[in-house]
Amino acid sequence: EEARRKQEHEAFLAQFSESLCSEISQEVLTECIRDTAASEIEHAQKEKAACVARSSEEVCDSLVEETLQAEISELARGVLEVELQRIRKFLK
Amino acid sequence: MSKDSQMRAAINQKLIEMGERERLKELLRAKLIECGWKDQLKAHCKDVIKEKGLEHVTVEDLVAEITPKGRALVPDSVKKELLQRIRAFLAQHSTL
Amino acid sequence: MSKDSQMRAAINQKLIEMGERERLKELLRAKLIECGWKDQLKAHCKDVIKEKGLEHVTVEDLVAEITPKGRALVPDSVKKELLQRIRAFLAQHSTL
Repeated sequence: EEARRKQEHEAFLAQFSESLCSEISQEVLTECIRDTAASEIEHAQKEKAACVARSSEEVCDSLVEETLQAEISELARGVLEVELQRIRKFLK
Repeated sequence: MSKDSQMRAAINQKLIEMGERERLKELLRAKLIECGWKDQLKAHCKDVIKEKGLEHVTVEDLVAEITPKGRALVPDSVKKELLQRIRAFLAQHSTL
Repeated sequence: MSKDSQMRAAINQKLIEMGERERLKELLRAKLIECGWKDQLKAHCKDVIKEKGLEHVTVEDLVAEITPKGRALVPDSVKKELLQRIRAFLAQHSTL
């Protein structure tokens, strides 16, 4: 009787250990998977926002540069033209 | 309540009271980092986000997508170690 | 193509498609007049011509000579306003 009870107890412990192990694993995995997914999405969002910010600044700089080059050329040409006309008029 | 479920409830209570349940979870978390599981999962997340496009993925989508791989990637040695520790605790704290 | 250059191309395309790039350039031109940039640069042109002598100055020389000052004279507030407008545009049309 004693031996049978002991055997039953061993079987119970083995089965209970297994179910406890899978219960704890399930809890930890669910939590870790969710945390990882959430933090990876957050990380990707931050990375994208930084990329948009950097790229916007670069686009802005190139737009300013493009406009300045056109304006400066036009201005230089205009001033030179006026000065030339002034000299021509003076010479006449 | 059967004898088995009484014993189960008693052990569960002891596990919680003695802080062992939390320690077991902590052990598993640490092992998952140590064995590279977390890094692999992170890399898988990145692949899924890249493939689907960030604007088309919610946390729930991502969880659903990575869970099967997440479960499959847990090394047997980690599961074994956890089981070993549970068995040791039960052997110490369960009486016939 | 890097992520940043892809993003730059996408932003530029969106700005062009919606006619916003031209509007931004127009805004910048107006601001340059409003803040006195054009008058200051014109005066600088005249100084350079005077200094070098009209017969020794080509358009290219003049452009090369006044460009650094032209860049430096753009007020930060104007660049800031432009960037702000790009950001607002992207926030409104965020399909990037």
